[in-house]
Amino acid sequence: MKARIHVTLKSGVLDPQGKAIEHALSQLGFQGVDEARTGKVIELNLAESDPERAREQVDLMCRQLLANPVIENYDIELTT
Amino acid sequence: MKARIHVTLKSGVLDPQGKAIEHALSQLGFQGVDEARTGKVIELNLAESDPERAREQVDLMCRQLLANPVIENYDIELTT
Amino acid sequence: MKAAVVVFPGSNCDRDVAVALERAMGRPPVMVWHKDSDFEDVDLVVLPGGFSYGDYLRVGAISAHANVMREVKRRAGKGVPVLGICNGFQVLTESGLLPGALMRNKSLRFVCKDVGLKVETGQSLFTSRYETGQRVTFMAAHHDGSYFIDDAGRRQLEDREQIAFRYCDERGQVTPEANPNGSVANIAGIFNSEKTVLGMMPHPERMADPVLGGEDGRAMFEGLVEALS
Amino acid sequence: MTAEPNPEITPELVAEHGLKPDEYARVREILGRTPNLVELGIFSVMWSEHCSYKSSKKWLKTLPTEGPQVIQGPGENAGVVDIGDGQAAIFKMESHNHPSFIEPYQGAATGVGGILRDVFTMGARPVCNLNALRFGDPEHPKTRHLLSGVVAGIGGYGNCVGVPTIAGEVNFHPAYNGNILVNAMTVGLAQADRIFYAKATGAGNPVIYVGSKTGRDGIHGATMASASFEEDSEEKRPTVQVGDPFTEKLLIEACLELMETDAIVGIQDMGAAGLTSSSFEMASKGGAGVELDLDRVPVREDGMTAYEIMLSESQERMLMVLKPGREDEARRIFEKWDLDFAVVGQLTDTGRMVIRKNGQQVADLPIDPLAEAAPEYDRPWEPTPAQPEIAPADVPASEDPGAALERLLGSADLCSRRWVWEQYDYTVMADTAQRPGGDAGVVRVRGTNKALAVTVDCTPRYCLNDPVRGGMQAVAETWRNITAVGGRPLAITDNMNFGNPEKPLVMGQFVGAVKGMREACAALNYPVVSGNVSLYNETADTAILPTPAIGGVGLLPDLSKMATIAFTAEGEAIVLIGE
Ligand SMILES: Nc1ncnc2c1ncn2[C@@H]1O[C@H](COP(=O)(O)OP(=O)(O)O)[C@@H](O)[C@H]1O
Repeated sequence: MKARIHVTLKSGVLDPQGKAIEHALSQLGFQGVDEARTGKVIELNLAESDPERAREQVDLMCRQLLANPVIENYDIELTT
Repeated sequence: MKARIHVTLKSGVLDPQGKAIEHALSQLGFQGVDEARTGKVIELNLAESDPERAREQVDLMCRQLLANPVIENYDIELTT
Repeated sequence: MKAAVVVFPGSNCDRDVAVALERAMGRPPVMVWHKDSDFEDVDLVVLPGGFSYGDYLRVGAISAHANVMREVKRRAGKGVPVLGICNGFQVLTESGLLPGALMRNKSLRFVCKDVGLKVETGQSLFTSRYETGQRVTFMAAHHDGSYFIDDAGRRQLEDREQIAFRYCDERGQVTPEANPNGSVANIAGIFNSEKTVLGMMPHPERMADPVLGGEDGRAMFEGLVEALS
Repeated sequence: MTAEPNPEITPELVAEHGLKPDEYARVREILGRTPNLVELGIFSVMWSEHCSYKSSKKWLKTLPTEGPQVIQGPGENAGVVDIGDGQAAIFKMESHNHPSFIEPYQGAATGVGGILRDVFTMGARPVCNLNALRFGDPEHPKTRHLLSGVVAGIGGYGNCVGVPTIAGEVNFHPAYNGNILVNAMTVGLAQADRIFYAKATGAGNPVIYVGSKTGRDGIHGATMASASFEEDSEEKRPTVQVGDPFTEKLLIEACLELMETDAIVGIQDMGAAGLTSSSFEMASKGGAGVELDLDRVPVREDGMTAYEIMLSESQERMLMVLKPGREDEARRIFEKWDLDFAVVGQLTDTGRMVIRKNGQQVADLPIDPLAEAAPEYDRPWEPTPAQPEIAPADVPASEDPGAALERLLGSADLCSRRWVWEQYDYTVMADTAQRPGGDAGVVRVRGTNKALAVTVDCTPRYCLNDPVRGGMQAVAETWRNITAVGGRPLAITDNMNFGNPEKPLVMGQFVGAVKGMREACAALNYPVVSGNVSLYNETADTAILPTPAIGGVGLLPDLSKMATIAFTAEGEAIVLIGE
């Protein structure tokens, strides 16, 4: 199975990178863009083929390592 | 409209970050994980409400700023 | 006094802090490899600056799970003092020994410069050689030094006097302009509630020798030696 | 198992590999047959301008390279000078111009990585970095992006590795609009009797690969660095390499740890043209033959061909020859640092490079004709026409000197570089005695009262007007900057950045600059111990300004006598020295 994990900043946490992108886009002449937010995506190949167990495993990875609960949220997509 | 852009490294391009994640997961005792790849996700709010024009606009943003075509691929998801 | 400096893959201020410690202690600290799960008894554990694991994923995140950190946490729990500088501070927040998180500088750029710090309390093992309210100059050199904590957490830090240093200007004023990285409330360093663990972004070890442009950092190491000998 | 592609070697394929028809004729003569694709690829990188210095060699040979202080002059990975007390300073400068234009962050970052490897390969711990940067017109739409990417890349790599970046220079000129220059320099320290060379000797000795795995990175990068940009090159966009400074840091520590034993016979980093140039150069220097088994090379991707493995420019890799029986000792060190380690071959006494893949022989080449008998050209050149002298009296006096001063100080060429150097960690290692912002950077030699003074300088507009005097001036400026902090200048490294050498006027600029450098070095007893040449810096027929960047290194025997930039306190006397 493949897992795709999105790690995004919690709302309320400052995202300077998002701000910089907004600014740069407007400098480039793109109008009407706002609320740019940035995050990470992590893709993994899993040996596990059972979706339920895979999700549990990836959830644990996120809680232990891949996301920092103080500042980040995550969501997991699984595909085969 | 909202746009969600995934920017990932082209296949074959070294992903030191992915390598480190793979290594760390195995140190933590997660077995059967490989090919960890990392990327960025950028979310934008667009004033544009026509999906076709929005996609064109975001595509241009990606080519001009958000992705580096030398080493990165991108894909665009639009939602309302 | 005996001290240990933990070496993670990618640590790069381990030698620098060892030199500063040796000058203060009169003998070199033990260097502990990140894969070790145990090390000899010491009076102080130092997590040095650098880019452990390349700062990949999140700064300090991968190192927080190193073998040696289990032991560091155990000892911190027993009251053994721990000092984390720069990347060491990041490892401390990631491993839960200190609250909050360190994020990308607001400028998005690496910043290397002298920074003024206001000593928020002289009442700790680490700051006993400074007066409360004193202004000192240390060196900041980081890409991810923006300290984040939510409002409730910040109030708690303030109420329990856990803030060790704040960025300040020439006159000792804590102003937005003096904040080099966007840290909440100009926070540059914090203690745990017992004040036995200190994490700070600026480098005292780079200001421990007149040749390097200042000596304000030396007092921290000398104070530690005095308190722990 | 992928079969090795075996296309017919057509004139087009030969041209694509950057070999001229007469050069290809020479290939056939050396081999006595038609090369296969792997062999053609090897010839093409070994004989590229980048690796062979074919246009510049004749002139570089005229530079003074000797002196009592010189332990190793040009020809090794870096130059080595004696700094007394059994210690040596090891340094070199290198360009990463084309890659930085295409991908500023990664191009500049991998430039720093490459020059660091050149220095620690020789047994030195790197102690400081410098960089000389040229960008186009500040108003050009690309300049901002290129400048910020390059500076972030230099910092991103050097800061992570933990080597302070303590000096450099930045210029702007429209001639660099399509060809920026990114020249990086590293200085390291070693024990004078513990220096390692890129010399492979001893038939039967194992050949070792360490560092990162090999991927399909920058295949053909070395030939790319030797071809002018076409207008459409942004469309073609060759692959650029991504640097991994974290692995480099581990590689430095692991190599220095192994160097404390006596297990190493020879060592060389895999720079441009990776495994090809490192193996050929080492073998050629030691007069050895080599057998390589590519199945043992650690690879990052499936199905890599011999051609790809030999030409890959993946970063953070080294090749070593060990004494027999020392493999396990070395392996333990590299595994401790989580690096790849593989025995990939052995030395022979045949003088040939024999390469196997999937159990089959895929190349068999004589080493010396390739490495040493590479083509060498005496390109036609024309001296730069003399420019009219401007008499000071003909320049109208400024109406408002105050306003003129303000304009000067605010100009891109003279304004403060703080924005640049604050992105570099200039105090890591806790030995920086003089930070950026002065005449030269100064680092203490750890554990002593000595220090090294370092600087890079060049004023390209002088070189454009008069390459001879421009070359002289660049050398003299480094001398002055070192002297100004109290150092005794020891030697220089250079980075010769020019346009297309096949144009006689451009070649004339190169020849002129070398002549000027030669005279200045001779007059000052200030030899050249290492250097690098970057030619073909042209886009659509516009060449860059001739830019012979000079990196100088000097010694302060007593750090307490260091001088800093003037005017620090009220009441100080002001003295003007010189004409
Ligand atoms: N790219 C750079 N990296 C590091 N330091 C730099 C860089 N560019 C300029 N500097 C520093 O800024 C100062 C001023 O540079 P420059 O104007 O070239 O000096 P000068 O002309 O006096 O030699 C010097 O100390 C120099 O080392």
